[in-house]
This record gives sequence, C-alpha cells and structure tokens, in this order.
Amino acid sequence: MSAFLTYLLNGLAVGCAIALIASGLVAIHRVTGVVNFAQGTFAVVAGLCTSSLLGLGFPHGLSELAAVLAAAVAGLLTGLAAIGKRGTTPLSALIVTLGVGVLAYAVEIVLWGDQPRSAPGLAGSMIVAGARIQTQHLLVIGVTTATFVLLALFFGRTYLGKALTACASNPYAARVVGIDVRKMGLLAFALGGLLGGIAGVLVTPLRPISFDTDVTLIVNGFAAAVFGALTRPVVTLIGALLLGVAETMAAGYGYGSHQLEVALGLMLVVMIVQAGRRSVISLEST
Amino acid sequence: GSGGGGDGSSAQDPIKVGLIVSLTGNYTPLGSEDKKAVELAVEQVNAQGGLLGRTVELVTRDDKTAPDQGIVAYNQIKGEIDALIGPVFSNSALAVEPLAQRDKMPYLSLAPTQEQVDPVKPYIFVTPALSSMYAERYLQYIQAEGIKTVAVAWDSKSAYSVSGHEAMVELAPRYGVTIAVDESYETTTSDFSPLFQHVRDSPAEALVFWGSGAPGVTAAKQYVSSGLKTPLFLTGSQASKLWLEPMGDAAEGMIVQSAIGVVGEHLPDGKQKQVIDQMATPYEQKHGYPPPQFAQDGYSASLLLFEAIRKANSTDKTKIQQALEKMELITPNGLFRYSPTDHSGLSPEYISVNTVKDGQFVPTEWAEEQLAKTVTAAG
Amino acid sequence: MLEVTGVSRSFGGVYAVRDVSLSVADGEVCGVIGPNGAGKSTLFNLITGHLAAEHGRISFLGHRVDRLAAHRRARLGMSIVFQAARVFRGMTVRENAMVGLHGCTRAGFVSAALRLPRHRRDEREIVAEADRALNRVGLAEWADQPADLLPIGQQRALQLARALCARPRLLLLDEPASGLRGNERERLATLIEELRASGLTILLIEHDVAFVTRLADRVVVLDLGQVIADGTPAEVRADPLVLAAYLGQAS
Amino acid sequence: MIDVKDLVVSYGTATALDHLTLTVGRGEMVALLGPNGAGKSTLANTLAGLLKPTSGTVRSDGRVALIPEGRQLFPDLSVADNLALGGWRSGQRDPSLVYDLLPRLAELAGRRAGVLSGGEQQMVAFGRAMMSRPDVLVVDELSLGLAPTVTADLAAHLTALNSEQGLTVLLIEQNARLAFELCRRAYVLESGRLVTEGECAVLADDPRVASAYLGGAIT
Amino acid sequence: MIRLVAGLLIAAVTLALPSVLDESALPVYILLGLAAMVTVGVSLLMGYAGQVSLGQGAFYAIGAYTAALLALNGVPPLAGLIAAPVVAALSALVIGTPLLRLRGHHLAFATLAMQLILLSLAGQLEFTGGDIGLQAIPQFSVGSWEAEGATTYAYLTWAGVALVMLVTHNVITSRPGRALRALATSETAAASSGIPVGRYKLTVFALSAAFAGLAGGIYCFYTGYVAPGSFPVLMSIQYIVMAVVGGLGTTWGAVIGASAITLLLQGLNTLSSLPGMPTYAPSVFSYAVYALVLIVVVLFLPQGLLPAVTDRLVRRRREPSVRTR
Ligand SMILES: Nc1ncnc2c1ncn2[C@@H]1O[C@H](COP(=O)(O)OP(=O)(O)OP(=O)(O)O)[C@@H](O)[C@H]1O
Ligand SMILES: Nc1ncnc2c1ncn2[C@@H]1O[C@H](COP(=O)(O)OP(=O)(O)OP(=O)(O)O)[C@@H](O)[C@H]1O
Ligand SMILES: [Mg+2]
Ligand SMILES: [Mg+2]
Repeated sequence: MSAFLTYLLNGLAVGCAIALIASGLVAIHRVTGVVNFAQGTFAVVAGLCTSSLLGLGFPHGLSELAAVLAAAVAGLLTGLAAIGKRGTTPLSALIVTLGVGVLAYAVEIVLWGDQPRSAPGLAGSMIVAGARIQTQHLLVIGVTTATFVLLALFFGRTYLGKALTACASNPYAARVVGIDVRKMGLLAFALGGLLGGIAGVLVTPLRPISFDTDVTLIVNGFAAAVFGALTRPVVTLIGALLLGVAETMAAGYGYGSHQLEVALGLMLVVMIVQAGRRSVISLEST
Repeated sequence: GSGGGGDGSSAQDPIKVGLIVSLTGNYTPLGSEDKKAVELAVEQVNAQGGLLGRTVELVTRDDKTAPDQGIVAYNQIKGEIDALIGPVFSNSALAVEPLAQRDKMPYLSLAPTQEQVDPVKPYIFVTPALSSMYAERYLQYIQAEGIKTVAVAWDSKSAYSVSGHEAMVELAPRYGVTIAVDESYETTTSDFSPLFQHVRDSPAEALVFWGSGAPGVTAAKQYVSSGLKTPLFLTGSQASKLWLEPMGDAAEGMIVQSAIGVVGEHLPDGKQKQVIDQMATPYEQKHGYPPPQFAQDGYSASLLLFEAIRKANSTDKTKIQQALEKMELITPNGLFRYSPTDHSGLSPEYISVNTVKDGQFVPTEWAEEQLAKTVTAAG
Repeated sequence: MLEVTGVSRSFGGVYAVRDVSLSVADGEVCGVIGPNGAGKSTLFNLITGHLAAEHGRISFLGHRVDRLAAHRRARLGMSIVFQAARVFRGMTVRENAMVGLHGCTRAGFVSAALRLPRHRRDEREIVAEADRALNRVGLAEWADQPADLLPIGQQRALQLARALCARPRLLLLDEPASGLRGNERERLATLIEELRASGLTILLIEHDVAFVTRLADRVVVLDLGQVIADGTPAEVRADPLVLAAYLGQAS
Repeated sequence: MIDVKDLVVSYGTATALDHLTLTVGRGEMVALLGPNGAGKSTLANTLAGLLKPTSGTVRSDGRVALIPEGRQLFPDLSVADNLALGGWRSGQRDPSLVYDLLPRLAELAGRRAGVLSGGEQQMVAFGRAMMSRPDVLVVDELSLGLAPTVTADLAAHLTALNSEQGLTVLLIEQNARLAFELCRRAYVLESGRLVTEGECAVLADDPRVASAYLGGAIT
Repeated sequence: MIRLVAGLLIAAVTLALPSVLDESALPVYILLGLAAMVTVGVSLLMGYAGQVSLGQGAFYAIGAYTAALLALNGVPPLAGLIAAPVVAALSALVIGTPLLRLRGHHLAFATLAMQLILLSLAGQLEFTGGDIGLQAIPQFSVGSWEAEGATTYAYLTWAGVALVMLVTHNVITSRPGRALRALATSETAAASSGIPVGRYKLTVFALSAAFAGLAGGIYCFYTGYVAPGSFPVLMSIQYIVMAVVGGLGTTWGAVIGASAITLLLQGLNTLSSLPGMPTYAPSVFSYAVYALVLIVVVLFLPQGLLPAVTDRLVRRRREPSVRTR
C-alpha cells in the first residue's frame, strides 16, 4: 500500500513537471495557433541561467526569478521571430520556432558550453501519508497547482484571457472587434517563456540540463498539451498527471524499461477513444 | 586545428590522422572532450618533432551523432588520412567499422561497444574499457567486501549499460554474488522512487547503478533524499566533474568506479603515473578542469596510434595494423596489450573503485592496493 | 423516395431535431422553413449522414440508410449543398466540380498511379461533365480560377455545380439563395425548375418565403426541432402557428 | 461620417476597388449594391481598417464597427463571450442590451458559437457589432440566413438607432427591396467601380437596377 | 514543351551525377536522394491530403529493418528491397487504422509517439539486435550481380526517387488525388461527394509509408548497418522542414527542399571542419547559421522555394491579405 502511494505521489510530481512545460505550449497555442517547438528551450535557458547565477553566488530566489525573466524575454524574442512578420501562417511559425530552438543551441553552447549543468534545490525528503517524496517534488507539485489554477482562471474568467483566446479562435474576427492580434500573440509568447522558465527552474535541481535537454522536455510536454487539445489548461494537467503516474506505475510494477511505451500508449488510447466520440461536422463548423 | 610545430623545412607531407566524433547532436558533450584530448596529444607529439620526422595533422569531422553522417564523414576523409580515431557514439562507430575494415584503415574506436571487437576484425581496435570489465571489477570489489547479495539497475536504452548489466549477471555466480533486484529504467526516467522502493524491500546489501549521463545524477540525488541505507555503487560514467558538481556534498561517501587515469595522484610513482600526468596537467591548465573519462579515451587512442606508427616506421596501413596487434603501451587508460585475438587490450585491473571524499575520487583501500600491484607489475 | 420516420438528435441534452417524420415523393420539390435554430440544417445532416440520428429510421429509394456512412448515402444519389460554403481550397473551380463526380467514377490509386487506359477515359469524361455543370450554374468563365478566391455568391454556385456532378436523385439545398441578388436569384430559381423538370427530387431550405412559395410543391415547417405544419405553400402561409412562429407580420 | 476618395485596393495584381469615391454623411443610412465580386466586402474591410488602401484615402469619424461577411464569430468561445469581446473598444462588457433586442441570444448565451445555426450566428454577429457602441456601422449582409421576423426586428432596430442616435450606416444587403426600404440613398458598384448612385426611390425605377436587384423570384 | 525539355535536362543531370561525383560526394548524393524519397511522401500526405505525420522516420526504419532482417536470413536482397515498402505500407495500414481517427495536432503527436514506441521496442528486442542494431548486412545484389561501390547505390536511389515522383504525380493529377486534396479542406464536403474519407486517408498514409520504406530498404543495403540510433525522431521533423521549405503540395518542391536542406547542412559541416576554425565552429555553423537560413527562408518565402521561383518566372503572385479563414 505504501509502495503504491509512493509511486502515485512521485508520479504526480513527475506529471506536474511535465504539465509546466505543457502549460507554456497551451498558452502560446491558445492565443496564436502556433505549436511552439522552442518551448523546451525556455526551460533550458532558465535552468542554465539559474545554475550560472547560483554559481556566481547570487542567492536562491533572486537567481530563480532572474532566470524566469530571462526565459520570458527568450519567449518574447521567439514570438517576434515567429509571428512578428505579418501573414506568417501557423505552420511557417512552427518551423520558425523549430529554427529558434536550434539557434538557441549555438547561443547556449557559446555561453554555457556543451556539458550538462545542475543546480541545488530543496534538499531532503518528507513522508506524506506513509509515502516518501523529495521536498523538491513537493515544491513542483505546489507551484504547478498554483500555476494551473491561475492559468485556468486567467483564460476562462478574465476579459483579457478571453480576448487572448479569441485571437487564435478567429484572428480575422479579432481584428474586426479591434484586438491587436500581433501584440496579444507576443504577450502570449512572453507568458509561454515565463511558464517555460518556471518549469526549467524547478526541474534543474531534479535532473541535469544541457543545451539539448529541450527535446526530452518537449516530447512529454507536447503529449500532455495535445491531450488538452493545446488549448485547455485543466485537461492538459490531467494528461500530464496521467503520463507521470503511468510512468512511475510502470516502473513500480516491473516495466521500468517500457515506461515510455506504457505512458505514450495510454495517452494514445485515451485520445483515440475520445476522438471516436466527436462528429466530424461539428469539428469543421465555424 | 593543425599541429604546427616542425621547423618548416621538412619537405615531407604531414601524417594525417582522421578524427570523427560527435560535435553536434546528443553526444556533443562526449565528442568535444575527445576532440580536445586528441588535439592535445597531437600538439604534444608535434612539439617533440612529430613522428618519423613528419608533423602530425588532424582531419576532424562531425558525425552529428548519426550513423549515416558518420559514413558521410568517413568517405570525405578516407582518401587523405593514414589512420582513423573513431566515433564515440556506438551506432556511428558500428556504421563506420565495415567501411574501415574494407579499406584496411587502421581504426581506433572511441565507443566502448563489445560488438566491435567480438569477433575480432583485423583493422578495428577499441580504446575505452568495455563495460564488461567494469562489471567484473565491481564483482571483485564486492567479493572482497564480503557482500553476497546486490541489486542492479540498468538503462535499457544505453548499449553501455545493457552490456555491463549482462556481464554482471553472467559473472556474478563466479564471485558468489546473488542478484536480488534486477531492474531496468530508461534514459529519460526522471523519478527513481520505484527502484529505491524495490531495493528497500529486498535483502540487497548494495545497489549497483549502470547508466551514463543524466540518470546518473538524477538517481544519485534521489537516492540521497530517499533515505535508503543500502550503499550505492556507481560506474565509470559518473567519474567526472559532470557528476560531482551537481551532486555537491551529497556525493560524499558514495562508491564510484573510474579508469585508472582519474586517480593518478594516488598511484605509486612510475610510468603509469607519469603518463597520466603528461596528459592531465596540461589538459587541466588549458581547460580549467581535470580530463574526464572521454578525454582520456581520446588521448589514449592517440598515444596508441602514434606508437604504432613509430613502431611500423611507416604510414603504411598494413604495417600500422601489424604494429597495433603487437602493441604494449601504457596510456592514461592503463596498459594496453593488443593481440591478434584481443583488440580491446585493457583488463579490469586498470579500473579503480573509489569513494568520494571532499569532492574528490579517492581509491578505496582495496583498490589502492590492487592498483599499486598492477602498476608495479606493468613497470 | 425519401422516408424519415421519428428521427431525433440532441446536443448536450437539448433536442435540435425531435421525432421528425416526413416523406418526399419522387420528383417533388419540398420546401423546409422555420425559425433560426429550428433544426433544419440538422435535419439535413441527419438525412445525409453527417450526423448520426439518435432515434428513428431513414430510408431512401427503398433502402434503409440510417446506419450508412455519409459517402455511401452520397453514392446512392443524395447530394447536399451546405449552408456554409465549403469549397475545396487550393483547387481550381473545375477541379472542385470534378470532385463531385467521385462517386460516379471508379479509377482508384492503382489505376491512377499506373495511368491505365480506364483512368484516361474516365478523366476525359469527368472533365466534360464538370464543365457542363459549371456552365449550368454560370461559372464556366471562372473554371480555371482558384476556388477559394471566388466571391461568396460564386462559391455557393460552385457547391451546387459540385452537387449536380454527383448525378443525384435527391438534392438537398440549404439556403442556396442566400447572398444572391435579384437577378441571380432568378437564375437559381430557373435552374431549380429545370432540375425538377428533369425529374430530380429536391429538398429546399430557404428563408426567402417568396422563393420557396414559387418553387415548392409542398412546404414543411419546423419549429424547436418539430414539424409544426406540412402542406402546400398556400396552406402553410395561412397557418396561424406558422405565422406566429416564423413569418410574423412581415408577410 | 464616411469619406472615401479615389480609393484603390488590390490583392496582389488583381484590383478589387478601382478609384472609388463615395461619402456617407453623419447620421445617414446608405445602401451599397453590386453583383458578386463587385468589391463590396473589400470596401467594408477597408473601412474597418482591416485592409490597407493601395492608394487613395478612407476617412470616417468615430468608432467604426463591422458586421463582416460570413459572420466570423469566435467559434471556440461562448455566445456571451463573443458579445463581450464586441465591446473591446468601447469597454462595454455586459451583453444585456443585446439580449433585450435579441432574446434568443440570451437563451444561447452559454453555447459555443461554432455550433450555432447559421441564423443564430448572424444574430450574434449583429449583437457583437452593437456592443462596440459604434458611431459608424458597416453591415456586410444584414438579412443573410435570418428568418423574416428576425430580419424585421433588426431592420427596425437599425432604423431606430439611425434616427434617434445618429448612427451612420453603410448597408450592404442582398435583399435590395429591404435596403431600399431602409435607406434613402444607394451606391451601385460593379467590378470595383461606381456605376450609379442616387435616391433609392429614383434608383428603383432605373430599369437596369430594377432588373438586376429587384427583379426575379421576389414576388 | 519547356517542361519537357526541363524534365529531360534534370533527368540527364541526375543520371550523369553518380559517375561524375567523387567518393566523398556520393554518400551525400545518396542520402539526399533517400531524404527526397521520404519527403515526397510527406509532401503527399501533408501538402495534398492535409494529414500531418511526425513519425515518417518510423516507416523508414521499418523498411530498413525489414530488408536487413530478410537479407541477414538469406532472403535475396531484391526480395528484401521489394518487401521493405510493402511491409512499411502494411504497418501503416495497421497503425493508421486507429491513429487516423485523430486529426491535426493529435495525429501529429500520435505519429511521433508511434515512432518513439517503435524505436524503443527495436532497441530492446532480441531479433532487431537491440540498441546495437543489425550489422554486416550483405550488399545489394540481383542474382549473381552484386552492387559494388556507391555509384550503384546512387543509381538505385535516384531510380527510386523517380519512381516515387512518378507515382505521386500520377496520383495527385487524378481522381484519387483530387479526392485527397478535397478531404484536406473539408472531410464533410468530401464525404458528401461520395469520397470514402477514412479509406482514402489510410491509403495515402500507407502510400507515403511505402515511399519511406523503400528509402529505408536502400539505406540498409547501402550502409550495411541499421540501429535505432539511425532513425531519430528529429529526422521525421526534418522531413517536414524539407517539405515546407521546398513548397508543400508540389512533388518537385519536396525534392528541392530535401536537396536544399541536405546540401546546406553538408556545406556548413564542411565549412566548420576547415582547418583553423575555432572550437565552437561546429555548433555555430550546424546550429546557428542553419537555423538563421531556415528562419529567413520560411519567413520570406512562405510558399516554399519552388513556388517562389516559379511564381517569379510566371510573374503571377497572389497575396491574400484578408483571408477570412
Ligand atoms: N454540433 C452542435 N452542438 C450543439 N448544438 C448544435 C449543434 N448543431 C446544431 N446545434 C443547435 O441545434 C439547433 C438547430 O440548429 P440548425 O443548424 O439545425 O438550425 P437551422 O434550422 O438550420 O437554423 P438556421 O435557419 O439559422 O440555419 C440550434 O439551436 C443549434 O444551436
Ligand atoms: N483574398 C483575396 N485575394 C485575391 N482576390 C480576392 C480576395 N478577396 C477577394 N478577391 C477578389 O476581389 C474581388 C472583389 O471581392 P469582394 O469579396 O469584395 O466582392 P463582393 O462584392 O463582396 O462579392 P459578394 O457579393 O460575393 O460578397 C473579387 O473578384 C474577388 O475574387
Ligand atoms: Mg441552417
Ligand atoms: Mg461580399
């Protein structure tokens, strides 16, 4: 029983880390319709920044904050490249974000070298309901919960959130009612960078980060975000938790080398079952 | 870069050594270290007047951590080079291998993959210690410590750790060791609590963790906070600052294997120690940190090749190959003894088992004794 | 020809079509009118198989079709012109019309890839027939234009041409005259009359009551997903229920 | 007030509006007629600032709202949110004024706009434009897909706003009869050029206009 | 007429290249051809049928493993080469049946996941050689004739490219091709024209998989070695980049895109390994310069290289400014 709880709790933590990457994907796609393949990069930038700043002797807190802001700036710059030019289609923008991700490799290597880096986080572990969990994992769970509550409220309840959503829902119509679609898109990219930065800062103490860690991060993040149709924060969170728990359960019950297959397979099955329920005509209606 | 060095009056062409490593892609962190070390070796040999009175020139190509790019790179340089120091990504190494064999190109691989030398192919040689050697060395240590039951964890996505694990399972009975928990994970695994849970529930007296790169750090960090008391044994891939730095104080007291080159200062004075210093000192001066394992592999490969050319007294490929097959040379990786039936050359005796003390790898008493014996025997 | 019996469909608990029965005789033009959101388009989607009915049965030409996929019903001879223009982007006007002939031709991947003689023969016929249909709806001069750049009105005409290409037995028109002006409406009305004369059965949704009155033999009125009246145009126009729910004082 | 002078708008090399000049006075309601592809929607988009003139000028005073061709709602947002966003410029967030006018929309408030019926969507598009409290309203097809009762209601509302609050309206309308009923003046556009303009009463008697826009099936 | 001359010219150059190119250039020419073959399939799938696949590398791998396993088990290589596209297509049918119920991003993810899962399995199964892969695959041979040297493989590859292009061209300019383009815009409208949407999507998925499988088959004989590491997921993404850069929805565009990207990367790689280059040269060239060129091309030639060139030639340019969805 306590073993099960350990797997569950740690799986939730793993899922939360995935959810944070996914949240940025959702924020950007929901507003711009662009799948941002540079999302993992934001996390990497933040991770590398924290590690450097802490290494230079800056205190915790300040280092993390600066790193998250750096990621937000990276997000904004990515946005400028991806949607700054008028008439860029979401597909072109997607390729641009891929390009930005690759470009970032060069920048990161020149600034930080090619070797992985890490940063200290909250040390130690705690016993929760008989299950042992790292303190840093608890922090991840806490921050993720807060982030998603805020995100869901922001997009679902606030006027600005709705205006942002409107931009991707129908950009032409958004212009008709007077929304500056480009500005909103840039805002979304900055937000995406911020969220990616939070993810990076929280994950770096858990696993070493190097310039190409973005690929690993984005695969899981993409899975969860797609689960939430790249627009729905809460469903995305559910998808991410599903992934995380599936992974630890697979490892816990003897399928450690098939974690990936089990987790991704599960996502696929759920998506396919869901897809069977929707009629094509209501998907195509505008 | 080119070697330079010679007095410029030599009318003879330089000796060209091909180097294909990953300079972009996943294996960049490994390939770039190899490159630095080989460049250092070339610089040093040229400073001593080169080989056979000719300078040595390096022709470097990037395999982009992709087998087909390895093939492209090899084809681009095969016409101009006299010998090849090969990819560190084992899939690239295996892709280039048949081409090198067909062209009769002396080829020193930097990938620690058993399949390259088993069965032996005349022109293919391996420089890193194979993971089966690490496995055997650990079993010797475990036996010496009187441990009877262990847990083993291994990365199912890494050839290095798969074959290390296999060797361990195969050899364990010979050393009277039972494997109580045998568990695989994936390179991308970010949470090891299930593993630790299983170890906790088992009678294992030690956990041997096979893996390279991120999982080595992730697992060791989580091991600390898991509160598990079973000692953690890590393998050679963790024996560098890449593992030490992120671990910080948490690493204190953990057991980590390494090649002999990592613990040079703890060796008795002699040839071995001198060879290690010959590399480690300038390397650390130049790059600001002691050479990691991959750098030592690259440096060892260079030394082996240079020596073979010297012995062959020619750059004829067949003669180099013949010289390599008779090679006996002390390198930072230990004493290589290539023979027509053994193209891997090293033996477990050149592997150290260390504890982490004050952020340094310090050989255990047992290892220090063993290494001293080995080194003295080798002369 | 078409027999709809007790068909229902709800969305999230709200019925868009509720227990609707109606039958259309061979060669008849049947108008369907009703307030916005009455369920007219939904009914069309149920008949053509783009939405699955929750209850009831639909038979067409004597076959029960309510379990058949949309493309199978199309191949039996149902063609629909949707309320929203759905032209195929990135294809010319002619190619759009040619797609309509898909169900009537056979050449598949293999014969296309190998360019078998049958494929060439088919292709010639398809082009000829598509051009005839474009001519009929007055799009001949646009044939080589990219379809998605047509003005809305022409896009709707193109949909009609595509539907005609499928050699339908039953044509379902969802507001075909919307976005058309006086003389364009006149042309459409004439075309529909011609089609009826050639023996085609037509179901017609239209808010232009005059248009429906002129063309329909019979009018069915839907409100809140249910049939509230069914009769000749004159009868329906006089029906107090219809006046209250739909026409208002406007007519 | 709308003031269009010598306006040219082209898509790449294709010219959609060719040296067009027209005005709509403050508080005036003017109809714009023309066959498919005449350039009416192009003009509407230009007036709303969504297309840039290739040359010439477009001026209008006050806030311009557009009821665009093809409804153009936010399909993923609810009806209420669609309406609320109509007030982006005006700051008007509460859609109840629209519900008063179109009670059907109040019933649909929580529904996703993308799944509405055609006519329901048209109502939302109308309501959304009203939410911006415009000074100038450009309507690209008013009665499209609307039931007769609804059309009558909207027409009455437009007339009221026009006469009581001085709303300037440029009305593009398929049903010329309705347009002539509502407006005093009309412009007729063909292939991007103005062909005639004048009082509706006069135009209605022009045989060309009558046959093209008033004739036919409408009995 | 012009098209015919141009076509003949291109064919002549393609045929002449293998015998002109030296040994260091031939591998690039071969890998370029293989990439082009896969990209044509991607372009067919994405540019015409509107279905995204981020897992095309999986079919490349299936083709390669099929041919390799057959050859290693003594089946004549020709049979293996034929089996490669067939098995890839059959796998696509099996995998596609559930997967193609998904659309858009869901489908993109599903295909990506499929590749990850397949690679993971290939890396763990005994008969695929695990992570080490399959070595010592025999040379390609027909009867007693055995392929010798890269030139033969270059011809084989480009014959494959020609075949794939011909099939694609024939398909898209015909009834099934029109159906595919139609369903890309609206599955509903396509179905109402009698198009069996599901079956067509599945067929085109299988067809594009067959192209990738054929390329994989040639690849395995040419390199003599296959392993999971030969088919990274990034490769699948690269095919999409190639298709987009060349111009989606044109057969030639796919080939041009594949050529442009391959040659660019190769050129930068060569540049960065010139003597005297600083240590960070590989990352700067392979990452930064490549990325910048890619971004600029995508932003300023959004229709792709081929349409940009032909449009300029034909002087017909359209700029949809207000595209109302
Ligand atoms: N996919 C769907 N999901 C939810 N509700 C829907 C869906 N499709 C239609 N509806 C609702 O069903 C009702 C009937 O819609 P339908 O399109 O059939 O009306 P209609 O009679 O064609 O109206 P109009 O004349 O305005 O086109 C409407 O209230 C609509 O909002
Ligand atoms: N995005 C575009 N790209 C190229 N040409 C366009 C574009 N949009 C419209 N056109 C062309 O511009 C001309 C004017 O179109 P517009 O939509 O303004 O006509 P309209 O008068 O509104 O027609 P309708 O009555 O059908 O709505 C047409 O010939 C049309 O084909
Ligand atoms: Mg309708
Ligand atoms: Mg218009």
